[in-house]
Amino acid sequence: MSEHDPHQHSNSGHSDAGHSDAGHGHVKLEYQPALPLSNGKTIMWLFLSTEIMFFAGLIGTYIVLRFGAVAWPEPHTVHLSEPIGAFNTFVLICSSVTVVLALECARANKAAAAKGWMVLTFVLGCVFLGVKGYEYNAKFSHGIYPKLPRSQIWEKAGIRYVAAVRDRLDQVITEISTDLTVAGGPKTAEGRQQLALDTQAAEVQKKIAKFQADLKQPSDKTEGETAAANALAAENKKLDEIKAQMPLTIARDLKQRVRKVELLSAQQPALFASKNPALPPPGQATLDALAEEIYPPHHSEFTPEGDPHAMKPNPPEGINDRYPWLKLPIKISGGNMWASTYFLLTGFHALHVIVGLIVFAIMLTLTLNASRAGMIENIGLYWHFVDLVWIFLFPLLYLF
Amino acid sequence: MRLSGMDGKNLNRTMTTHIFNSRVALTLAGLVLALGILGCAAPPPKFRPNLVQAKTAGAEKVTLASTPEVDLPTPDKAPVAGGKDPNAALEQAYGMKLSDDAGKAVIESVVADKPAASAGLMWGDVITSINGSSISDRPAAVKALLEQATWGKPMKVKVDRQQGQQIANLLLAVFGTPDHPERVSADGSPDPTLLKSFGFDIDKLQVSAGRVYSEQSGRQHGLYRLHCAHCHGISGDGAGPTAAFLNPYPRDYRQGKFKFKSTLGAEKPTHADLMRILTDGVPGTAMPSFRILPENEREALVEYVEYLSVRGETEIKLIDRAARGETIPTPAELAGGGPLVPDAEGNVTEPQDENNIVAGVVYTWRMADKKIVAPVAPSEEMTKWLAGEMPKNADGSPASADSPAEKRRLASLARGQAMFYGTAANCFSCHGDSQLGDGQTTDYDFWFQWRKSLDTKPAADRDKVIAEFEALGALPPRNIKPRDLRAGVYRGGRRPLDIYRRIFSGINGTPMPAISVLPAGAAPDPKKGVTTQEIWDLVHFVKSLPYQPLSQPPEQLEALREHQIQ
Amino acid sequence: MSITAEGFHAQEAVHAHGHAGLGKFIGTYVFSRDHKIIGIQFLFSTLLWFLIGGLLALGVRWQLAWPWSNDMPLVSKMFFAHTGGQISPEFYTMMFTMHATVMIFFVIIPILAGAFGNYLIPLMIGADDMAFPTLNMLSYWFMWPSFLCIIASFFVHGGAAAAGWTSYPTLAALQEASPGGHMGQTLWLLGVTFAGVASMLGSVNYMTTIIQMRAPGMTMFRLPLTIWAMFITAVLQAFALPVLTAAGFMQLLDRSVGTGFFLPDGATANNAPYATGGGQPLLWQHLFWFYSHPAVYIMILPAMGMVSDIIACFARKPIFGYKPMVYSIAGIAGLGFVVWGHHMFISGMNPYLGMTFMVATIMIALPSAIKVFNWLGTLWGGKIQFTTAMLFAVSFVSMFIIGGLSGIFMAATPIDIFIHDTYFIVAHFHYVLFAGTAMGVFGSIYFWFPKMFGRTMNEFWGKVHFLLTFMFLNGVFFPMHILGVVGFPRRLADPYQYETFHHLLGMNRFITYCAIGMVCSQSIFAINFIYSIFFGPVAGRNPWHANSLEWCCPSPPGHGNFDFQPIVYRGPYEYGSPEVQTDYYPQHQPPPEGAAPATERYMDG
Amino acid sequence: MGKFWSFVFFLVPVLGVGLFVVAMNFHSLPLLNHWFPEDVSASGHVIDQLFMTILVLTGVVFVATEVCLAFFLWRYDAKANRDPVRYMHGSHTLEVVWTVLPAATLFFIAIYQMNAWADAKIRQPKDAGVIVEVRGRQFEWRFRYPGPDGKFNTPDDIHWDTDLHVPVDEEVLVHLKSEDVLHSFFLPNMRVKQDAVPGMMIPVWFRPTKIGSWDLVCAELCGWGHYKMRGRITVQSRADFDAWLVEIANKQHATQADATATADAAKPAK
Repeated sequence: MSEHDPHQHSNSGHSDAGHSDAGHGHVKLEYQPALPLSNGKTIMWLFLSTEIMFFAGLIGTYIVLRFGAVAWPEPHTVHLSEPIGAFNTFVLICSSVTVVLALECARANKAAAAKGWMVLTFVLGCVFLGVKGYEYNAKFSHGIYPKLPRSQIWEKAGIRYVAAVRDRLDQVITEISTDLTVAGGPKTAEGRQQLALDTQAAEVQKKIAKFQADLKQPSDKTEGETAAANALAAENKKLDEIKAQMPLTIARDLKQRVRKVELLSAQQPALFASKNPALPPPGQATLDALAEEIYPPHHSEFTPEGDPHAMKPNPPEGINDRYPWLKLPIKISGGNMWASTYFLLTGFHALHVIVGLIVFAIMLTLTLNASRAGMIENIGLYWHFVDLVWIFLFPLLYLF
Repeated sequence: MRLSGMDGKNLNRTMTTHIFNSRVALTLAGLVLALGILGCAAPPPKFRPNLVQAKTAGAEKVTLASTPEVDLPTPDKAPVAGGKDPNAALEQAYGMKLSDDAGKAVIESVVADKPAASAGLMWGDVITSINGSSISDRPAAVKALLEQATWGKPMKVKVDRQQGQQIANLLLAVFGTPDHPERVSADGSPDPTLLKSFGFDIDKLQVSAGRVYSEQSGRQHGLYRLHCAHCHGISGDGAGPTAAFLNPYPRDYRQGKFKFKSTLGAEKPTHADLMRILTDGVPGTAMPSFRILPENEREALVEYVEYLSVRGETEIKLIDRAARGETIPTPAELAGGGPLVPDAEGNVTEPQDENNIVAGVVYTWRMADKKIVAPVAPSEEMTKWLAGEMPKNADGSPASADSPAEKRRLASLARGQAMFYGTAANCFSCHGDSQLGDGQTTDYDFWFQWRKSLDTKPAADRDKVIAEFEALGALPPRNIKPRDLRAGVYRGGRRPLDIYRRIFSGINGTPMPAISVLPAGAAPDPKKGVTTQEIWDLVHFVKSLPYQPLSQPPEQLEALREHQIQ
Repeated sequence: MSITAEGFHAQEAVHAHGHAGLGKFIGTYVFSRDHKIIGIQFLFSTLLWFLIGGLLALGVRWQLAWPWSNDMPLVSKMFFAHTGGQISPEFYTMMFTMHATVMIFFVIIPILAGAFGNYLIPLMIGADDMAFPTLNMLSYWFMWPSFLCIIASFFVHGGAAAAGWTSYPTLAALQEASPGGHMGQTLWLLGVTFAGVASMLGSVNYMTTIIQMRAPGMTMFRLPLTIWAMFITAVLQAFALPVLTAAGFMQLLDRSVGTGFFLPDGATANNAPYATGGGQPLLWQHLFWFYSHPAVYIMILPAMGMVSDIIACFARKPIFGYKPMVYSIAGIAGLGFVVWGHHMFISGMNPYLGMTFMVATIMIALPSAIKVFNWLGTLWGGKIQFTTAMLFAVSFVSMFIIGGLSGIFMAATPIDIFIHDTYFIVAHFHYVLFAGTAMGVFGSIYFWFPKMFGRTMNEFWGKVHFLLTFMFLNGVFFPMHILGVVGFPRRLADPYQYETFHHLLGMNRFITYCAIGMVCSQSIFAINFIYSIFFGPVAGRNPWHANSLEWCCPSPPGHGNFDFQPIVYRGPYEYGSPEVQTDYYPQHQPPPEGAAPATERYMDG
Repeated sequence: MGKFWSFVFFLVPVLGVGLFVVAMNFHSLPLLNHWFPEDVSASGHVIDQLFMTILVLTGVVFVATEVCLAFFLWRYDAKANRDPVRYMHGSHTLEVVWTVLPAATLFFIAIYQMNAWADAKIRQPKDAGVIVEVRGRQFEWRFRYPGPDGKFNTPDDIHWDTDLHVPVDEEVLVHLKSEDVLHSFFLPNMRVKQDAVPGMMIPVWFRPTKIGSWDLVCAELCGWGHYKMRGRITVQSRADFDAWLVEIANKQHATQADATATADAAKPAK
């Protein structure tokens, strides 16, 4: 028996993929495969089936948590945009098509065309990730992300929520005032902005003082007087604009308002009158109403009596939209669980996309002729799987 | 066996293969073992240093002397006293006596205001050199002090003063060890009489102390190790192996400061107070209720905790003295001042000598029963409100807000609230104007006062000092958080009486102060203080907070969940 | 088919590598891609962890026999000098947590699938290696980060994981809730995840190999039951494990990022409110048991397969009902996916679900029963040789009967109300996992040792080892049933403080004495094992006169396994066949000239 | 040696059954009280009887299979057995028999227990004599009775811990909750066990039938102090229970110091 001759026992092409490291000169064995597939493709299918179970676990978690939740936010409450999601779906489907075209070209031994399609697939994958990144950024900038030790997202406007808002405001004020007093100028962007605004305001105020002084002095020309008055008005307007940009002032205002709410929340008219005689009596004002005034809710509250799932959307506007840098706690019913599951599902999907892109990048360094068709087919299978997962995720996360 | 014919030929090669196989495997095995051994050889978890070495859990860190050198003044002329025992001459010349302890020249006693004392020599010092020549035993010291002295000129005396060891020996001489809570006599036999004379029940101490085992009869021994030592530590230093993971940290008995008690201000808790803590636990902490232990076991544990506390406080006082350079008492002085067993009326005599530290500490414990805060009786209506009874109409329905009874109740709440925000009580500055305990969050418990003083220092210095303290066995410092009054969890107990006492006398060792109470008969002045009757309004207000609708959101969520489960 | 001795070049190649410098050495033996070396690497690693897991168990037993004593060997002086030698309760919690973790994730699963799966699959199906040798190597080396995580966890702040091997939230998901819940728990999760990746890599590789790389003539129904069991195990791992991995990631995120999958609203940890959640603690249990119940079968099926081979070999008789055996393995695996809820009868899950799970669970006893009856059928009418391997295999059957029957109690929901989380369940799963799987593994080591190392282990000391282990294991685990009937709960550092359990101290001491005896008697095995590697009597290719393909290779086989092309003519259990003179009839041996063509013999049953 | 090994395996059923028989006879030494703890509930006997039923069924199978095993080892020892090997691959009939028979038995067992399960966990009693909220926390049991108004979460709730008091011969309905981690409410003598899950309220019910005091065990790992989480259940007559409730309510609402207090606190603390 001449086991030196590897050609005598032809390897029937079924175990080549895994045996590139063969060559120790032992007997080339013959096998009886059960499936008409290469080993590489077999293991890819098996691997994908384990991946299916992985995502089944994740999606199952989402379904269980979502339908077990007391409340769940509407998509636009959490700044989810269906068109963007749909666009991303389209991008990913297109990339699945291009990878198939790359495979076809490679099979036909058209290496250049195959590479072209492969590049397109790679670019589409990157576009998908880019859009995903844009969407993530939108969430982060609105304070929607999981956070230790305590979430930024509050389920309900209650006294604890208001306390958290106030804590955050105190924190901001401390940060900024420390920052402003530090020798060598402010360290943070907010501090610098504040300082710049202060300087501008001071200059404008100087001008105003000058104009006012001008106006008070006797003048020969009525035109000059009018011009001075006009200039004063213009400067006053400028000052107003600058003041409108002053975040610190706003933060202080907010804090005072929150403190008022705190006192009201004590629900004691007697105390209210004793401590704040200048304020009108609280009447029917409740904490929630005042909290909403400070911070318009992103949607209506659920009530114990009502159906927890029935929610009327409100326009998503509030202080965090106008002044995102304040990073105030936000209030979204079911928002914690929504954020947890959203980042879990899309994050693991994005990880899979990144792995796919890495493999594509490696493939791009190779000549994609017919001998690489098997490889392209395997990575294509994987890419279709990634695509398929997104096809499930898109409606689950964006549409329902 | 047709197949095995070839094996002999290939054997050498196959053996090489598998020996290498196994060598590889053995290498791996070795690696794992090495890691394992490394793990075993790694230094054991930090020993908590003996309190004698450093006092860390208190407010400061102290260093004890080890080998000081002093200038001992000599009298102008040689002493006249003579005889066989040179101590008479020594006493006359220097005001000290030497004993011959294991061949060493040990100072047996010093007389106040005499040269030895004014030079700073102390009882227990071992003289190691005089004027540069080393001293090995008592005769050598006597010779140097009496025969070679140049009268009128001071001499350099170097002593070995292991104060840490001295204090440990002192404690041993009075308290034994926490494992064997009885003094060991000179001949090595246990001598319980001293602790008995201070009023301790030796029997109870013995079942609490030492290792865990049961007698044949079922009597459990080692109660303290069984139930307490994991958190409170073997010596009651509040730093058992589990302590670092608890919030709040377990109590350090050595400080003699207890939070939840019936007595005034800084007084010691009564025996009944400790029993209550043990029986009910401390809600909102890791201290569970030990209600189901038999009463005799709980009694024994409380007695033992008192013992550990007295022992620890004595130790701290001794260290304080040593650190301040004062004389450490002799064992006889330390153990003096007794007996302190209460007489028929419960009175004990206060020890006069300040060297009788143990008696002084025990005295504060024995007097605790005389310092209990007994509140004035609230009105009958107030009692009902405090018990949760709402004003009702004749038919049993809740009274409306404009009925006189309900109006009175609301007025009481309003008074309470006004006090909460008022200057006399000033509750809101810590507990927050929303009563969530967030008014201040930067203060510290008394045993972390050392940490508070670091607040103003640069971060690097701060970290260095903290690391030093931790190396000495202190737990990582934590802020003390005022109680969230809306949570309905009261560490000191939920009885109106408990809350009254917390308000009236504050919480010992914490930033919570006693309320300022107007003297009896003084004119009402909300800025200066409150009357004792008004404290009940405040109690009423505090007790009503958890039931306000504002405090309820979590409950509402819970209700929804319950709805779902059904 | 001729068999030639000369020209078995694999040997030379390997031999040459051994002298070609350190790089080659590492390439050949440390980062080897040869399935046999990987198998042996797994074997040695797992045996070491077996020792560590056993010592941890002794620590647990010591505390239960002498609660809070001052003199636990080694531990007291080394770690607890400052408490007078008394261990802390959290240390006890860590000990049983890590005992279970080590035994399950680092001993049983890798020794079955990693060591024996790797070693036996290519040999038994007639392949020269796994389909993907590099992947195979990675599956071993992915165990190392896992090992390191677990070792490291003992030395981090707060110590090792202390939330039980089930790692139930919210205890495990909250840093504040337990001392080991700081870094230790995170390392635990990482370790389990790495072990999961290793298993997943292994399992898809095994499946591909078994599907695609069988020798000519090796039809699926000519596979030895070992291979069937390994195949189904691989299927279970591939489909159940990803769910645990997903859940593990979620718990990791809960701990480190601030998500709240398993954290409900409005609860507290260590007297402080924790991050708001909205999650469900029970969800973890569902996901965990969705893997970990099939994992129970991952931990026993390969042993069943190997035991079947050993029993058939030493009864010198075909296995009784080959196909029913295969179907019952598949049945166990299939049902195994729908019974996870029986771990959760009293967890607060909807009680109606409990009823469904009860029926499914009770029915899973059926395929197990079929297997036992078939083993008995195999013994019946054979010529039984009492080798050490056979004794271990028979004890597997005997002990599995106990473990299987006690499972019925747990499956019955009303009874489970009482015995859930008591020592009854501890007895049950130790009967399955130790008295079952571990005994099967010992048998397999004695059986395949000649193939692995070219030498046989000492039979006399093997039998002494068996007898002692068998006695002591029953002494340890059988009385636990009785403890369970009294209601004695698991995982309590000091159960005797309860009046109800106070009187059980004596029985626990007895168990601890037996446990010490059991661990000590393993030293006989260790010495025998190491001695035999170097000095045991040289074994031929087929010392046991067995049929399956691995026995036609040299012992140990060289790289590439076969020095000729094996062709399979019949199933693996043709012992005592009238067709040949010998009482065995190897799979690759061509039928004698003029014999009737081979017929499929396993259609009945 | 074949005989010796068969004997070893024969010892398994002998000693196994022996241990259970000795333990079951719980009045006898040496295994005094090594069996079910005393049953003091109205429905506990159902679980005990089910256990015994299954014990007998499995015991028969256990003895039969183990004895078969030992017998085969003894009978077919290669050294002693002169008969030729039975060269056979199985028996269709036998396979069917030993599939169908156990299947039927097992299915019967499953159906047989449904009712007991439903009584224990599904059919919540309507006529509860007392409702009590039980909360597990690290590491103790806390209880809350609704107080005179019959409603939870009002100022007159009665709080208690560790020692659960209930009246005898009345359905006790427990609202089981957890404050932090999983706990398990286990009353060995009532045959009641239920995990307490944070974020959930799980109803548990039982009817004690005997006055006395028994253990309340935490049966789910809840952290380092799991073993510390001990409780008791005290069953009292209705009158005693009511009196006890009033007594602890009074204690909880106390505004006056105990009789031992003597100092006059009305004077300022100076």
